[in-house]
Order: sequence, then C-alpha cells, then structure tokens
Amino acid sequence: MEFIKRYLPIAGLLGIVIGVQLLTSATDTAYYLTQLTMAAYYSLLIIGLCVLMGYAGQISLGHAGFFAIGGYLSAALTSNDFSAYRETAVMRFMDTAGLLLHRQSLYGEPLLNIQPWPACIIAVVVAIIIAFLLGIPVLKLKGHYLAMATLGFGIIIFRVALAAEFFGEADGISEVPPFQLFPGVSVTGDFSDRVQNYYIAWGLLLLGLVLLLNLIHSRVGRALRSIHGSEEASEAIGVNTARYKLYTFVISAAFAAIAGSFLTHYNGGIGPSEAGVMKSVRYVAIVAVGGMANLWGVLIMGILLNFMSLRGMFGTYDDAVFGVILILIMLFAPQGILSLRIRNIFRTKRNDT
Amino acid sequence: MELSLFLQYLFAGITYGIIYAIVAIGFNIIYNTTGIINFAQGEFLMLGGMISISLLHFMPLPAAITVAVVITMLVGALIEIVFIRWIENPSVLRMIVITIGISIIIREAALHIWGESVRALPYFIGSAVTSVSILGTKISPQVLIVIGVCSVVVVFLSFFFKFTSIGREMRACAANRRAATLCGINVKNMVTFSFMLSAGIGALAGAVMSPITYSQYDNGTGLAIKGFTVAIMGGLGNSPGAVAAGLMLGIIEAFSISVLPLAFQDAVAIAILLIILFIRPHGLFGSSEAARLKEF
Amino acid sequence: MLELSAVHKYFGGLHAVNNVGFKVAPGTIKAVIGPNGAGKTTLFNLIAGGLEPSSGTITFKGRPIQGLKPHRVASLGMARTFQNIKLFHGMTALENVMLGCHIRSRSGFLAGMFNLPRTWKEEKDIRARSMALLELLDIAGYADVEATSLAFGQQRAVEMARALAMEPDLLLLDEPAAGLNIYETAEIARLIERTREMGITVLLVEHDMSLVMDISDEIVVLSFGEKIAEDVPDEIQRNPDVIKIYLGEDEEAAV
Amino acid sequence: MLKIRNLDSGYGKLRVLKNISLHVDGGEIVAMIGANGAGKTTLLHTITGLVKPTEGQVEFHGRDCRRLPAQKIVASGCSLVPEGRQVFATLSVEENLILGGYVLQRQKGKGAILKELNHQYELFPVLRERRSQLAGTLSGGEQQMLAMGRALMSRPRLVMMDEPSTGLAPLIVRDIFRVIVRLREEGNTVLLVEQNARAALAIADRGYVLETGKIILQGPAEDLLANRDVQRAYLGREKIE
Amino acid sequence: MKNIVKKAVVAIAAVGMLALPGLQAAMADTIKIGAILAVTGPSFLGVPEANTLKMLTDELNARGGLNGNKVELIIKDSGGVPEKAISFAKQLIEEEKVFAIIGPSTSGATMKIKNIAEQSETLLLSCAAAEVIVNPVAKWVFKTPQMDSDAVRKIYMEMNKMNISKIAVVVGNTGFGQAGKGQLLEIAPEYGIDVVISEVYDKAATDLSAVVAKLMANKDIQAVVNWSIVPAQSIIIKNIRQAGWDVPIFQSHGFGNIKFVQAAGDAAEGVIFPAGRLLVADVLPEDNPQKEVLVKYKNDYESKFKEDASTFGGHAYDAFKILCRAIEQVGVDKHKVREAIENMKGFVGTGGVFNFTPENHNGLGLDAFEMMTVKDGKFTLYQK
Repeated sequence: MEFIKRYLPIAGLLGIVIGVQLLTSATDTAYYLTQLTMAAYYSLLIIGLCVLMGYAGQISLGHAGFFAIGGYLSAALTSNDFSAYRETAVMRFMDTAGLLLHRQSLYGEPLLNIQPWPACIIAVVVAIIIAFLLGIPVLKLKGHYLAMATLGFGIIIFRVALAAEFFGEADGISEVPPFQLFPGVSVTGDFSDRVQNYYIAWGLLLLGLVLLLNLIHSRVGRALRSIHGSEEASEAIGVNTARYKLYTFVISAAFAAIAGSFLTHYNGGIGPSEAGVMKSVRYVAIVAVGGMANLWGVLIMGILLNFMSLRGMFGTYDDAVFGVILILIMLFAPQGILSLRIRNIFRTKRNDT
Repeated sequence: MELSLFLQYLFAGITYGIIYAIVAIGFNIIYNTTGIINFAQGEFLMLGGMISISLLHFMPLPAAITVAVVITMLVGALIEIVFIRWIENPSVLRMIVITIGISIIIREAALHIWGESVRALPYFIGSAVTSVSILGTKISPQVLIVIGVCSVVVVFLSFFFKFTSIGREMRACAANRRAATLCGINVKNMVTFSFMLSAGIGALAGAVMSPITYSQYDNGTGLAIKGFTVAIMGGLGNSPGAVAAGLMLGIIEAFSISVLPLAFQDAVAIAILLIILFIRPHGLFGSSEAARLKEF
Repeated sequence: MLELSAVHKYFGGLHAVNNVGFKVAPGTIKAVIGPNGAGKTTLFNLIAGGLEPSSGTITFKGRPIQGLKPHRVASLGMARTFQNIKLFHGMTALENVMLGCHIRSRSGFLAGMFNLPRTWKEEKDIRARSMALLELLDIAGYADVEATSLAFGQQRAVEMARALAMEPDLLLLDEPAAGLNIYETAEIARLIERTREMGITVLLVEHDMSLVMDISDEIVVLSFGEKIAEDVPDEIQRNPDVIKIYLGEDEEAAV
Repeated sequence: MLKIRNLDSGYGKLRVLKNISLHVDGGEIVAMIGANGAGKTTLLHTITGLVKPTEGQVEFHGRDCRRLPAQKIVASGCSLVPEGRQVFATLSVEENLILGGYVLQRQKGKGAILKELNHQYELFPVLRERRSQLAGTLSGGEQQMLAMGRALMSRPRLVMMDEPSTGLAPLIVRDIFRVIVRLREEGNTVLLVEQNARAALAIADRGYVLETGKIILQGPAEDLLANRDVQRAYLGREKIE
Repeated sequence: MKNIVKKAVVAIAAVGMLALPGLQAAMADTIKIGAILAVTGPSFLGVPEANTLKMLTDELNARGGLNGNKVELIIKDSGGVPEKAISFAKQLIEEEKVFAIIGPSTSGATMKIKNIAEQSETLLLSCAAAEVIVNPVAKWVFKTPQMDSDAVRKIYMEMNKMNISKIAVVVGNTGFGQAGKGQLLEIAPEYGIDVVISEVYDKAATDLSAVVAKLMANKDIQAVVNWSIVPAQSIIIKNIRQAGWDVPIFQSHGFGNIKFVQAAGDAAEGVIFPAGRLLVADVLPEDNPQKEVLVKYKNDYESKFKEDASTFGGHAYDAFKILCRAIEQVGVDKHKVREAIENMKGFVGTGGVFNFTPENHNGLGLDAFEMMTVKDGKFTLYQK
C-alpha cells in the first residue's frame, strides 16, 4: 500500500514524459523537447535543494556554485587541451587506463582531453569534497549567517570561474564534446539526438526523484524533518543533527554537480553566469514557490518556470518575474503555490458536505 | 613603500571603507528594530543616486539630493508598510527571501525607468580631474566630501540614538520589542521609521558618492554584499563595530591590490567574511553574549 | 547509573550551578526540586548534553559524559522529555514515536535512498514497535493525528512514548506534570512508576509537590544553584532548610 | 476596573485559555495562582493585547479593549511587569525608567516624567544609586525592581505583575512583596500572577486559581489559603506539615 | 496524490497549447531574421543593437521588403547568459525556422552557439568582437565588429610614433576585456612594446584609485591601455587624473560611447583610442566612402531614439545590411546567401569597408579604425 502510494505518481509522471515525447514527435513540435531537457537538468538541482531547504531546513544561496563546479570541471577536463602534459606520469597512467580522449577540433587540430566519464566523476567527487569541507563549518551557522556564508561561497566560485584562464574567464568554455554514456547513447545537443537526450535527462530526473522520495520517507528523512522542527529535541532523541545536515548538504551538492555536468555536455558549453548569484536566488525562488517541503510541488514548478524562462516567455522581465514570484509567494503562500489551490479545493469540498 | 603611495592606498581604502560602513549601518538600523537583514539595502543607495541625477534637471544640486533622500525614505516606508508590517512572526528564511525579492524588483524597476546607462552627479567641487594634495598624495575633493559626509552621518546617528527621545525609543525596540510595546511604544511605527532612516542614509550616501562611483540600476547589489560583510564583521547590529570593520575591510582591500591581482579583490573580502563566520560568527567586534541573546 | 560530582556552571558572572553532586541508583526514581531559577533546568541540560559544565564530572553507566553532544548522550541510553513539550510539528503521533526508535535503528542515507530490503524491514519493525508503545499509553487511536494538534495531556503521552521508544536506561523528565490537571497528573505518576517497573531509572524535575512526594525514592533540593538537601521524601518534608527556602517565610511576607 | 467575560485565547490552533471570567476592582490586590503551563502568562498577554483573544470580552474601565493594539491598552492605563523582567538590557537604568514614562510624556509632557522619576527612586532607592548603569548589569532583584518601576512610570490605573518572585532570594522576594503592598496603600490596583501561591495569597485581597486554562477556584485570599485542594496542589502543605 | 497527477496533466496541457502559435508561425510566408541580444543583464550592449534592427526592419518593410518578401524580426533577450542563448538559438532555428541569426552581443554567447549554427547550417552574423569567433573560420559564422587585433595594432603603431615602449594594461573582467588583454599581450612583442603590468578589474568596480596607485608606483610605465566596455573604464581614467598622473591613456574601441566620455568628464580629455568612424561621422571629410552611410544611420537613429548612436548599434546595422544585400543579390537561399557574403567585396558599412573572403569572415582590416581622441567632451579625429 505504502509502496503503491509512493511509486504510483512516479509511474504517472513517467507516462506523461513518454506521452509528451510521442505527442510532440507526432505533431512535429519535437523542438519543445530541447527546453524540457534543459529544464529537467535544472530541476534535478532544484529537487536536491528542496530536500536541503524544505526537509533539513537549511538555506543555501550558493547552489549555483555546485552546479558550476560540476559543469565547469566537466567542461574544462573534456575540452581543454592537455597535450602539453602528455608526457607527465599522471597523463600516461590515465592514457593506459583508457581515460584519455584523442580527438580533433572542428578545425582539424589534435586535442588531448580526458574522457567525459572520468571527467564527470571527477567533477562530482570534487563537488562532494568541497560540499563536505564547506559544510562542516557553514552548517553550524543559522539564519542570516548561513545565508550569507553560502552566498559568499557562491560568489567565490563565480569569481574563480570569471578570473581563471583554465575556466575560460568571462567567455566560459565552448565546444564541449558529447558525453557518451554507453555506446550509441550520448549526452549532446545535436539536433538528431534530441529525443534520446530528452529521455536521458528525464530518466536522470526521475531516478533522482525516486531516490529523494525514498530518502524522505525513510528513517533518515524522518530525522531530517525532526531537525527542521526542533534541533534541540532532535538531538535529544539521538539524531546527530550536524552529520545529517552535512550529508544532506553533500547530497544536494552532488545532485547539483551531476545536473551541471550533464547540462554542460548537453549545451556544449558553460559560462560564468551559471555560477552567478541570480541563479542561486532563482533556485531558491523555485523551491519556495513549489512549497519548500514538497518535492512534487517543487518539481512541477521547477520544470514549468525553467521551461518558460528558457523559452524566453518572460522577455526582458526574466529576473523581474522571479523577483515578483518570490515576493508574492512568500507574502501570500509561504507553503508554496500549490498549497493555495489544494487548501481552497478542500475548503469548497468541506463546505459542500 | 613610499609615503605618498601608502597614503594613496590608505585614502582609497578609507573611501571604500566608509561607503561599506554606511551600507552596513543601514543594515544595522533595520536589523536592530526587526531582526531582519534587509537585502534590498543596496538599492537605497542606487535610488539615492539615480533620483538625484534625474532631479538635477529641475533644481539645484542640494535641493535635488534633499528631495531624492526624502523620496527614498518614502520608498523605504512603503516597502515596510506593504511587505513587512503585517507579517506575523515571519521565519528568518521567509524574510531573507522576501527582501531579496524586493531588491530584485527595485533593481528591475530602475532598469525599466532609467535604462541601463550609467549616470553620475557632477562633482560637487571642481571637476573630474580636480584634486587636492595631501602630504604629496593627490586625491579628489569628492573623496573628502564622501568621507566627511559619511563621518557626519555616523556622528549624527550616534547622537540621535543617544540623546533624542525617538532614538532612545528605537534603541528600546532593539533591546526588547515586547517590553517596548509594554511601555506603550508603537513598535510597528518604529520599524517603519527605521526603514525610512536607513533608506534616507543610504540615499544620501548614494548621492554623495555618485560622482565617484557612478550610479547605475544594478550598482546596489555589489555594495549590499560588501555592506553585509562589514555588518557581520562588525557584529550584526553594532554600528561602531560596522565603522571599524568597514574601514578595516576597505583598507585591507586597497592594500591587497598591491600584492594580489585586482581580480581577487572581491574574493579576498568574501574569504575574510567566511573565515570570520567560521571562527567568530558574532563578528569581530560583537560580543558572543549579545549574539546568543539574538538567536534566531 | 548516573553520578554527578562537584559540577559547576557559570554563565558570564552568574553561578548557575554550584558544586552539585549526587548519584542516581539503577532502578530508582529520583526527583530534583527547588524554587524557580534554582538551576534545575540548567542541571538537566548539563546532564543531557545541551550544556558543558564549567568544571566537575558527570558519569553515566560508568563513563564520563560531560561535554558530549546531546545525540551522543542519547545514544548511550539516556532519554529526556521537555518542560514545554517538543513534539515535531507536521508529523503524526506515530511518526513522532517512530523518531524515538532512531537510535535503535541503523539505515543510513544510501540505504534510505535506495530503499534496500533491509531498510524496508527495519521500517516495518519500527512501525510495529511504535504502535505497541502508543497502545501501552492508551493513545493508539491518535496514531495518525498530527501530534501538535492533540490535547496537552495526550501530547505529554506522545512525548513519553517517544522517549520510551529509545529504550533508555535512564529517563530524564523535565516537569512532566506542568500544565496537567490533577487527573492527568495522577495518570503521569502511574506512568512513571510503570516505567520504573520496566527497569528504567528515572530522574525528574518537578514543581508539583504531591507528585514528587508520591513517587520519588529520593529527592535532591536545589536553591540558587546549590544542593541543600538530599534524602528520602519523608525526611525532606521535615528538613527545616528545605521548608524555609522552598516555601518562603510566608509569615513575614504577610506583614 | 477590569472585567473579563468568557475569554478564550491561545496561540494559533492551540487553545490555552478556556472560558475565563474574572474581574479586578479598584484598589485591591488580586492574586492569580496556578502551576507552570496553566495559562497565567497567556492571560496577562491577552489582557495587554499581546495575544488576541478568540472569544469573549476584555473590558478595561468600561472600554472594550479586545481590538486595541497592545500599546494603546498600555496607554489607557494598564501596565504589565513581564515575566523574566525584560528590562532594556543595553540601556541605562534611567533610560529604562524614562521609556516606561513614554505614555505619560505623550499625555502630560516632560515635567511629569521628572516628577514620576523621583517618585520611583523613592520607592526603589537602589535604582537611584544605579541610575546610569546599564540595566543588563543589574542583579536579578534590582532588575525586578527596575521592571516594576518602569511599569509604574506611566502612572497606570492597573499594574499586572507576572511572577515577580521568579529566581529571587527569599529576602528580596519579601522586599518586592512589601512594595506591592505599599502600592495598594497608595491607591493602586494590582493583578498579581504567582507560582509562589502562599506568598501571593498572603498579601492579596482576592484570588483565582487557574488550572489547565480554566479558573477552578476563586474567592477571598484567606479562604483560598485555607482550601484543602489548594493546599494540596500548590502549597504542598498536606504532606509537609 | 491524485491531485499531483491532475496538476501534471494540466501543466502538460498548458505546454501543448503553447505549441500552437509555433505551428502557425512556421506557415507564414516571410523572411524571418532572428536576433539574440543581451538587452538586459550585466552586458547590455543589446539595447542599441535591438533598436537599430527594429528601425532597419521597419524601414525595409515600409519600402516593400526584401525582393518583395516581408521581413520579420524576432528579437530574443539573452540577458548575456549563454544557456539562454543556446536555448534561443535552437528555438529560432527549429521553430521559427529563421533564415539567419544576428548576434549574440557577447563573445561568450556567440561561441556557445557557433556549433549550433554550423550543424544546422544557419547563418550567424555575430555582433561580438572576439577574434575566436571567426578565427579559425567556421563556415556559417561571420562577425561585423572590427578585429581586436587590429585595434591593438593601431594603438601600438601610435605608441611607436610616440616612442612609448613600456606600458600598463588594465581590462574589465568581461569577454571583451579578456579578449583584448590576450591580444595586447600577444601582439606587444611585434611592436617592441613591453607590458609591465596587467590588471583585471571587476565590471562593477566603483573606485579604482588603489589600482591606479599600484600602477603609479611603477615609474617605468609610459602609457596606460585600458580595454573595457563597462563604466569602470571611465572610473579608471578619472582616478588616474585625480591622482595627478599625467600619463598618456589609450582606450579600446569599447570607449566609443559618448556616455563613457560624459561619465569621465574632464578626465576623458586627451584619451586616445581606435574606433570606427561612426563617432566622428560629422567631421569626416566628404570624400570618405563611409561618410554618407554613417551620417544617415546616425541621424536616423538619433532622431528616432533620442539618444546618441553607438558603434554597437552600428555592428547590428552592418550585419543586417550585409545580410540584406546578399539576399538581394542571390535570393532567399541560405547556401547561396552564405556564398554571396563570403565573396562580398567593398561593402560600405558603419564599421568600415567590408571585404569578405572564405578565409576572412570579418572582412575588415586595419583601415576600419581611426585613431580618435576626446576634445571638449566630444570625439574628434586624433591628429598628432
């Protein structure tokens, strides 16, 4: 029973995902899949942030930083030319291990890169390590201090991306190669692989969702919610609050890094704006709109708002739209936009009976 | 390092520092009466600059600045009345998100009102190249005006809080809101007033520094982050601490340029902030006891 | 079971706990009483790990625990309740009790995310055990009700159940009868005695004299951070110092 | 002076007070006793407007003050000495007192404040000695006196005191209770909320017993002191003597 | 739980409805030109570009369009953000089926969509400056702003004349600044110039007197080159002059916006910089081939938008006009148009006289620049 309750909506979502693909392909509007794919990757980060903010109750205004770590490292390792280091021991070892990629640039120059798989793993592991090291001191802070510290972390990542030649400075990194997951299946923005990439992105998102749903319904999830309720009482029943907060932070950072890595391969590039403060704020806004501790709500809003933004539906008011949404939601529906409707529906129903 | 060069750095540092301190004091005034960090504080500086530039077409400089300060104060009051006043027991998270939203909206509104172009008030004395010589170092008189005005503001504020009855009442709200209510003080009006005060100070600083730093729709954000850094370094709510921390950070930043590439200037400031947060979250000049009492 | 010796705690200039030492023998009920502000809650937090003593030692089952984090103390087998009931908002009564099983279960983040069979089974056990506890305390009917919306007395019971779910050796009760009426207080007293019958040692702080006198094996009296008496209830009631500090010199005050 | 009828109050969904009715007449000391968590503080907060009642009436001097904000209620002459003193720790003693006279200053000007200030210094000589000290550095008893002095600065018609004896040594409690008695002699009205039931009832004219949000007993103070239930629950007398 | 499913269905239905306009648009019979411009965001060069494109499109349609076809302009605001540029590029190419894309305004965004343009064989006429956009050459990608390297050469040639050999380089941390810094450092040895110090400042910097102090401390420095498109470029020259430092200041063509001059006030006097002739259109000799084009564009723009024309708008102007000319020549066939552009010679634009070749997708040379200076708050030609 419990099992069905948890997984039925996921099956429903899977059905919708497939349905949308079939519908768009049939109506020759498959181009919608491009933005749906990108939105899925952003939503992967957002559901991770949702567990951190809504369940463990810790704000992070620096999550774009983790996204950027994942994206930038993947991009730099797979796109920067390491030919100059060809003879170093590390490179030789990686070469024999098959981790290097010899290829040619679009213009015929030889390039020596690291394979996307190891690059992605390195990127995510680095993000995890940074989240771990950062989380230990940062998560001791509360309220404004926590907000400011995570914001500061985001700014530092942004500055590094902007100042380091390795990361392409202000222009970012372009011409990132496809990420071959299995033979015949790659993460790439090529028009011909669009449907395939749509399923990769949504498959990843659904997997992430299942993992997080499992988590919040487990012993750990219960403990996380208890931390959000009262740290003191939660300690008293034996929950190692510091460790739980830290692990949640690390998991959400890993989700962000994976999203960053995949989206960068999909887009074929990344720029410093991905690490910007506005991006972090936007993620927080979407989590707030979705209702903080409501994974499904956050997921739906994440897809919807990112999709609309990526299609340019907000025009020159893109940031303003997010500002207005943020305020309206926080003022009138701090439990998220879906809470409003649900409550109203229930209210009318109750009046009927 | 030669004396003149040293002084050059020092003045640069004091200029940054005093501006940061003013922003930080703006944060503190609101924080003290409400426990809220107003992330839109930087926008008050922007508004002060932009409005006085627009008004300059119609009136002389002093009048333009005065009217701009008044208008910004009204904006501050409006923000408090519309967004803050009626929320009962908001969580810190909610207030952070709301003020960030306000900041975005003001910024975007400014973009659509004034466009993206950069403007500046004229130099109050002389022109862009006028400079005065101090111990062999040449600096713009506007720098001295900024330092002077900001110092006057700081002194004025400390007198205001110490010796006027409304200042005393605001301190009472800061010390204990409930007890202030029980004394018959309308705490909500005090909060509105604190928003006006901090908006006014921000606007004045924004106007005075406009010739040096220029005004643009988005130049509040960077200042707000630095100002917040300084507010935390000085101990949230501690205004003398903010001045000390502001000057310290400004001078560190200025001298960091002599050894580090400029690109890392901001990273230095943020790194200092993170280190302080980790080892002394209540700030360099705040007391841990006071910080504990202000637990969120 | 629990032993305090020469414990001091300063807050700034305030000497909140001054040279307090006593023992709690296994299987007994011990009460700490004293007027408001006598340092009882501070003492409780020192034992449960929320605060670190300025000096002195606290040992639990023979090992020093002063300065340990509360969750470490809890995992050693010490459970506590709070004066102003701290149930978790937005969770049902059952979930609250299930949280009490936290230290007696093991599934971590990865196991939780992948929902391994082991986790599945553990979850089932926890649920069954928690239901049993709710039944024991006669509140099984409210299992699926949001805990914080229950009546005060029921909330106390849920909190007790949560503490018992931890299967503690020592149970700390911070004013368990606060806010309860006479009947509910009697109920709590019965419950505490049953707890002892289950082999759990109890240390409680309480204002309600009748409750303390009824159930305690021994009583410690605190005043201004100092221990002024420690004895069986009957002796405490006769102790002139206790009468003086605890009840105040009412004759004079009436003047 | 103060009339409360069928009052319900609480925080959010939590109903703390249920159907409370009571009255306080001019010139008397009324004691409200009850255990921790019985709802005593909530009652005082509801009267002062810090908590809004969900049902019932609160009438002060014939004026319905249910809808008034807290500061207006204070201005109409109903002062609260809050639990735990709540002095302005970062302000000096004298500033604390002046702030207490905020209402008076608005109504009668600065001169009235100075006069009232002297009156408080007379009542609590120790405060005069410490007038320029920061309130946070005072001892517990001194803070309690400051809190009382501050509440009295506005020349209230009704003073409500929430647990004035908390955490104080018996000697100091005695001093404070003496001041309360003196206040009555000067014509003030006092609503005293106390856990220290014996001390409170000893100086009160009338008393109420609050238990889990309901008034279960009321009457002249002597009667309550003699009541066996009260003795058993709040005085511990049955077993002790 | 049912609610969630219901909601998801509603959301999908909404998405489906969005699809309809797209379908209709694809059937219309016009030449669609897409533009991805940074109208908002930290680099806001897109405003004059968008204005110019709108103006030109209206003008063209008023005259009956291109070869009788109406031109439809679709402007997307990228906010200077690469991922949006990518999304918009795909959207324009696939859904709108645009004939060509003008923009993006920034090099970073251009580089991100370069491959998309190549793959989909869509003409991309970038308004961004960086060299890498057209070097190495990509078949479908062109750009209209002058080469950074040519601007650098112009400056170095002037320095050689002035006997300056030791310089300081300061740049803003935008794509424009970074690219300029690279070129300045790379080309310096060719002209026997030694870059003693190079510094990068933040695009939002508000005071740079400390960095000026650092430069001043180095007595070898004979000139300062500042390369930037952000307001801070006015701040730095102001700070230099305030410090009483009388060093020759060179700026990049990014200084070619009168607002920066106004912002710098007196400090801008005497600044030397290379730029397209748009800035000095009025004072150009009559026999200059660009004179007519420049004066017309400038007057049109300024009378329509009540603000000074800038070289950035000029880049969009050139891109649009080049495209139109190619379409007029060979009709609406993207392969032919591409070839026509690649072989276009002697096209007179605001940026200079364009001569494209299959190897040179920029088409401008050193002569596209004039050295200019500021006199009495106005741009004038620089004469030694």
